[in-house]
Amino acid sequence: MSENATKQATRTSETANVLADEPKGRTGASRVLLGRDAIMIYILLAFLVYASIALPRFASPVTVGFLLLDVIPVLLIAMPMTLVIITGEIDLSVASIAGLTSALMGVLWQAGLDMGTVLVISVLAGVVAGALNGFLVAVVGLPSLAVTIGTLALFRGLALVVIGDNAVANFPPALTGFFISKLGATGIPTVMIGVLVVMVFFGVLLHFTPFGRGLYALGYSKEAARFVGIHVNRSKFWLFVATGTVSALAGVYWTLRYSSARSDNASGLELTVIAAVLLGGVSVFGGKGSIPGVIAGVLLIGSINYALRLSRVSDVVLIIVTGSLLILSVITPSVISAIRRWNHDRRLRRHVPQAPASGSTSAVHQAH
Amino acid sequence: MATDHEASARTPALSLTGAVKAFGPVIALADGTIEILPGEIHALVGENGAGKSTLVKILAGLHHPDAGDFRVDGEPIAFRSVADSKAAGISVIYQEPTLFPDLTVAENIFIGRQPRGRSGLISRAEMRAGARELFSRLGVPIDPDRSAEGLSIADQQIIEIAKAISLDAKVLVMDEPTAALSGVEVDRLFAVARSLRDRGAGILFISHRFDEVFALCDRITVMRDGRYVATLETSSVTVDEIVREMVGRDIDQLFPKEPAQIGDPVLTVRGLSRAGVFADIDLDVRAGEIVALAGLVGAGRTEVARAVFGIDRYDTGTVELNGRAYTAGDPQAAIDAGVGFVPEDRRKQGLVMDLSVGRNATLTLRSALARFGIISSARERRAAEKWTKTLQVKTGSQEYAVSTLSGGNQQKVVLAKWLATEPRLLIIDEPTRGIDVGTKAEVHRLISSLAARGIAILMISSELPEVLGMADRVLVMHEGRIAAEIDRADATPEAVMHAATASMEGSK
Amino acid sequence: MTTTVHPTGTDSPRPSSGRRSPLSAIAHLRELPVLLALVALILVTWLINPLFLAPQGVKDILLNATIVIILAAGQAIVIITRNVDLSVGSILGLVAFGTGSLFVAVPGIPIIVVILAGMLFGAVLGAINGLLVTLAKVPALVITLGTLYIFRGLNNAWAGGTQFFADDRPQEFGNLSVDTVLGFPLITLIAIVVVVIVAVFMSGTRSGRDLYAIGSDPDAARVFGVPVTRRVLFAFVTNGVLAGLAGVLYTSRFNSVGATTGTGLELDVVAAAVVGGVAIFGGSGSVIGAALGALLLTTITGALTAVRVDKFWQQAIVGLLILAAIVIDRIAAVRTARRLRVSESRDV
Amino acid sequence: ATGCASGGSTGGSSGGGGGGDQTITFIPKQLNNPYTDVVLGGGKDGAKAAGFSKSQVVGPLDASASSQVSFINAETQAGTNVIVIAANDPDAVCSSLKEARDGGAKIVAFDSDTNPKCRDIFISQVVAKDVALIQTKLISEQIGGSGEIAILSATANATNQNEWIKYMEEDLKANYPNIKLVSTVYGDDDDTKSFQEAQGLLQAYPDLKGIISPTTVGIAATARYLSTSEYKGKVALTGLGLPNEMRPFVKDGTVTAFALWDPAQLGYVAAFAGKALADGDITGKKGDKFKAGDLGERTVGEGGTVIVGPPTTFTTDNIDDYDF
Ligand SMILES: Nc1ncnc2c1ncn2[C@@H]1O[C@H](COP(=O)(O)OP(=O)(O)OP(=O)(O)O)[C@@H](O)[C@H]1O
Ligand SMILES: Nc1ncnc2c1ncn2[C@@H]1O[C@H](COP(=O)(O)OP(=O)(O)OP(=O)(O)O)[C@@H](O)[C@H]1O
Ligand SMILES: [Mg+2]
Ligand SMILES: [Mg+2]
Repeated sequence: MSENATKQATRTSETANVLADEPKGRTGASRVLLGRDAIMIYILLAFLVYASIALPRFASPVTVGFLLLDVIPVLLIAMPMTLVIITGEIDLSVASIAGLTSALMGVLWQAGLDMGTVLVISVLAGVVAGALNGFLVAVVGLPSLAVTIGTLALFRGLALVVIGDNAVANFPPALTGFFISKLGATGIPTVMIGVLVVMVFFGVLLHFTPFGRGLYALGYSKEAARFVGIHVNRSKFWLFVATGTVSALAGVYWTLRYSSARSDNASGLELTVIAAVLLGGVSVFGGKGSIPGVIAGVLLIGSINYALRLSRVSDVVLIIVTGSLLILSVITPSVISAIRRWNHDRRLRRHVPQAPASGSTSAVHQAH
Repeated sequence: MATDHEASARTPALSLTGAVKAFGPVIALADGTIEILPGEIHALVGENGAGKSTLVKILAGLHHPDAGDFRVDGEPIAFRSVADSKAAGISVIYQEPTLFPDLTVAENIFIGRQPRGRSGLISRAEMRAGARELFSRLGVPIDPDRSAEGLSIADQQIIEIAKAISLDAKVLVMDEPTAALSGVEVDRLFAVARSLRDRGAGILFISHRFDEVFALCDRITVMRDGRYVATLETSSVTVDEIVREMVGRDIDQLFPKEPAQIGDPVLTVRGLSRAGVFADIDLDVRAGEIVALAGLVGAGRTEVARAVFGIDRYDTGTVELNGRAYTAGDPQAAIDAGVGFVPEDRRKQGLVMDLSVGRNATLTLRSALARFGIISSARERRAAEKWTKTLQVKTGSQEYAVSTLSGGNQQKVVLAKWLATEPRLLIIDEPTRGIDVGTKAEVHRLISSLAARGIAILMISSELPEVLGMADRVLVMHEGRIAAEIDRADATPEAVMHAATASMEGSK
Repeated sequence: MTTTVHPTGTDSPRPSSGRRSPLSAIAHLRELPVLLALVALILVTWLINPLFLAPQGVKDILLNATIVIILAAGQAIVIITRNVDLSVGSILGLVAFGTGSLFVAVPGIPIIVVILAGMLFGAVLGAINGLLVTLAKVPALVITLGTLYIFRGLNNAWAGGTQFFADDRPQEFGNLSVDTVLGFPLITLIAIVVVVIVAVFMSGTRSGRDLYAIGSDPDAARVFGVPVTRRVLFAFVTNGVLAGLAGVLYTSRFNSVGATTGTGLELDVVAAAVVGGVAIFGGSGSVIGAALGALLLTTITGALTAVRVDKFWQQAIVGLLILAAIVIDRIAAVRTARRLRVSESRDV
Repeated sequence: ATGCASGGSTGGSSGGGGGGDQTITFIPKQLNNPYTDVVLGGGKDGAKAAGFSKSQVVGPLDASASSQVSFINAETQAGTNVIVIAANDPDAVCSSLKEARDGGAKIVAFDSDTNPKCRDIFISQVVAKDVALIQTKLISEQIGGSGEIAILSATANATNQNEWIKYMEEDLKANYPNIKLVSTVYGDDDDTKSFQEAQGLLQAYPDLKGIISPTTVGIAATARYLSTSEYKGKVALTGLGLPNEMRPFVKDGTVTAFALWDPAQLGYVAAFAGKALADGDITGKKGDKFKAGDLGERTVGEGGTVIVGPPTTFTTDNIDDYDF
């Protein structure tokens, strides 16, 4: 059924593309410098400059430290989430996985296991959770949105089952101390090294590997991707495992930074992450997006957040700003392309009339 | 016009003159001209890509022509939407069925105008009855209460037909309604069409099958490369005349087939079957040989190709390349074995339309371009340039989205993508579907030069001239089986057509 | 909705994902699993704890479900058109606080006026979503995620620390969620009426069926001449109206309304619809099903408490329930699809 | 390291300045909570009276454990001299409070204590034991000294509630042998959740005679449920509530008596304690004395705790005399 019932669909939508992409796309340098994520980075820089001027204390290593400590969980999860959304899927269960990990750490540590084992088991839990999502989406073929709404409830529920109402706080001070320690005078948290590794890993994976090339292709068109031998389902499965794993790492960070393991840790974080990723220029349609853009998106929300805290503006404003940015970031492109299309049509109308003229040659054919 | 006296006699129910429609770079329709009289069945014929469907979509109010004169009952008219066209009494059967998989068959027929009971609410009973009545007129046993999901393409067509005739419109437009229908179903359809004509409706009938056209239609309008060619009285023309009008050029000079010496078999398929789609397919393609797989739309050719390339699984049979079998159902395995596949739907399967030309051209090389798992953009660019140059793809830059290219150049990018893998076997499904005539010749030249380089080529095509011009051997498929094997020497249009339509005993 | 998950909805092995099974006979049974699950749940709970079905117990079940039922019904309409509205929680919050302020601002204002005002307010908020989605042609997931934040922010800005309490409102308004007719609390009756009306609209009117067509294949709908934009906008507005109503009724039932009222409801509501058999990719499912899904999800929490199941298990069980629902749906779809490929195929 | 350095300089400078340019910031468990608003009202007055140049309130919109941390950080960087905090989680805020102190800020915990090693002083509404005892006493009176009761608390990690609950359990064991505490549930200081928890209790425990809710949100929600259900007047309810919120329920007989201290005084004293710390008059060790405006002199007791005053019991007779 699909093929035929939708041929029409593709045609019409392709028409849209053909027209939208007129006049022809940009090339090399300008493409990079004017690309969606480049713009995101400019906005970030602009904001940082503005904040440093407007807020006396903003430009200082202390800001760097506190700001980064706050955004690290989002930054971490946003990396694999970017890849997932680029393939046209979504994972809403990330925050719950982080919560589950945190809860596990609590009870295991309470039970007297040594920290090494605790960490390993907790992260493994994340891997398994991700694999469950991956299995249901890639193998069983269920819509990821529905699946991860389910596992969002499930994993958070398991967190409650594991640790209940208790909170575990007696983690080794050395360790918790390390998680908020800074790199000398820079004010950059030591853990950023680890975060950086994750960012580079996913950045390279997406932008410089055959796998990454495949992701973009299948994000735009699963069918076309299949026709060049890309293993669509296998790729998706591993991406969900990745989000699970990284969410677990975020959970570990959360637990040790706040030295408090609770079932409700990181709750509601999923929407923050997705908002940041979309703001970073990733298209929910799949296919479009880049790691640098997303990093800029995360940092932008983070800095606005922190700037508002510094100037003691209520979170209310932050919420409204986040929402508006999100909507603007998605409607601006479609508004622009609408204008483009309109212009293109006008140009076309202007230069077609000569076509029928040549059409009159059909008279000749009629002759014989 | 050949039919002026008639035309003046009755005002046409519908007339379109000099309609123009362009999609970005592609001019789909340069001079769309058609005139349908009340109470006539009017055929519209032309090669693939001639612009028939585009013209239909203009009549349907789906496309707005960039220029041209459009009249209904002699009154100038401009449709803003499909609704307008419906209101004007035009009902259309599109070439590709547009059904709602989640709705029941009955509802698909009556959507938007469901019969309402006293309560003012939709009366399912009446709807069911209506559908039943229509199906009995068409003589098909389809359960009106089943959902449209998973209907065979033939049944989808029938429902489209039922939908269209139930409107009993002034003008009924049918774009290749018979493409997927069996003989019996076609006869029923014709009966219905005639009765509608006798009740004064005008009917536009599009088909690639001349026997049907001559059996059913009063007048024939021929189109070529988006232009009106001529309108002729069926009674006063022969198939050959029509074909000449359609093709409008001497076949041999258009397809310069280079001689290539034929080597050992590259692809060997034995007893390949897939329940419900094709059965017992045996075929060989030798190095340097071009084998054409001909047949009507829906004959199962694409499905065979998909199975060989591993897009679909097959139930039984063997597929070997140079005597070695490769994993079924895994395109990557096929590619590694040396198979390339240019699919029939360029926009959906052949290319990732939103990706750049360069990326598309190197998509098959992903791992080949990587060193230690990392792709070097430099090598990627070089590879892209090399192959797009070899095929003379006309594009401003490697960075342009491939969707901005013309159909022909898009097709070249697809070919480039596969040549880059240096395949031993290249399967090409509908190589020139919807490609403007200039580029067509280029593509054909390319294909035969590939063969000359010793690549084995399996070409699926619905265009007879193409098949006859290119192929060393023609395999004709009918209803999922290979109906005939014809050598280049004795491959005539008649021979192929008859085998394809099984209209001659012995062909099956 | 798909659009948010698949580029054009044309690629991918999506045809059967969460789809209604081809035989409409089965389609009619679509709500059956939920219904059975519900009945079983109630029976078992009742056997263990008879109090569960005591008048007060029933009343509590219904009251708990009422708000979510209304929201789920609205959400179903939107999802059926292949969209989604994540901002319902925030809409409910705004309307609830609005209701509270209205009673304080205009003492002695007739309750019906308040209800209508609430629905109107909801309609406006819904229209904002609808317009953004249809005009900018942007996936509803993103838009409504944005408005989820914005509406909540406005709610906080408006309410600040202010909260309105039950006794700021006329007794008889509060009584809507206290007085019962035949054991049914008034607000529940309102909910039932609303659900029935919407259900009839969706199944019995042409524009209702159009919504299914749109969700089933938006492009085909366009080709066929269905007024897609208008219908989708309508779906969002209706959802807004229902969310508004839910907001008013919330105010009637609970003690305080303030800045955070209704936070985090959205996913529960979507979950309820999905459990009720509404395909997340649109085109199939029913309002009744969604309502049953809501009833099931809210009842299960109550039931588990009533039988003293460790309350920590409750959320996990809800999660499993959601997964079960979509898996069952999928299995049915696949089975019929396979059967069809063979039975429908020409004899070759 | 630098974080502390820079913060230190700012903190130092303003600290050196003595009175004049000192700033104080209140970080409640959660904004937009009526009880909190009363407390903060008192705090503002106290801050002015104590002579702070600037006083402000910042805080999360949700009462989750970690949400307070980034506010503390921002205050640290802003060089605030005194941070007054009601901790959502005694440990989650600890590390950031430590940084704040390294930065020169003084930390006053109030309402809900943090881990003692992370703050200079804790202003407690009342002696924890007294709060517990008065509630057990009230419930016992209301249910006639015997039967099943349950507790509906705030968040599971709220330091103050947990401490009271501990004392209540001890007291029940010791002095009310016939009263059985069957369950403790948590409404997370969320109206809806508390409401449904109350409902769950009554369903799960048919013989329940009474409920203690040592949190203003919880008791109000429970009262709302009882007053709208058949249990009205049958199941006793007491705990800690705001007179203004509870008035209707006392009038309609759902609740006969409940207790609370004057929340405003809590904030008021906290502000003065902060001032005394910032000026270096006290260090928060046992025995330190400071003047809390019109509330007179206060003495720091065990574990750096300051007691505000005895709780009041509200009944139909006296409830109208109070407005908070
Ligand atoms: N939506 C579109 N965007 C771009 N080009 C298009 C579009 N639709 C059709 N075309 C082009 O217009 C030309 C005519 O297409 P059309 O479908 O009308 O041919 P046809 O005569 O119907 O062919 P067939 O016999 O195969 O149906 C082809 O080159 C096709 O590629
Ligand atoms: N999308 C589809 N849904 C259902 N049946 C299909 C679909 N596509 C093809 N079929 C069936 O499979 C058989 C083969 O179709 P296919 O398109 O492969 O034929 P074909 O000879 O390749 O036609 P074409 O000329 O379009 O290439 C036909 O009987 C058709 O009914
Ligand atoms: Mg056509
Ligand atoms: Mg084909």
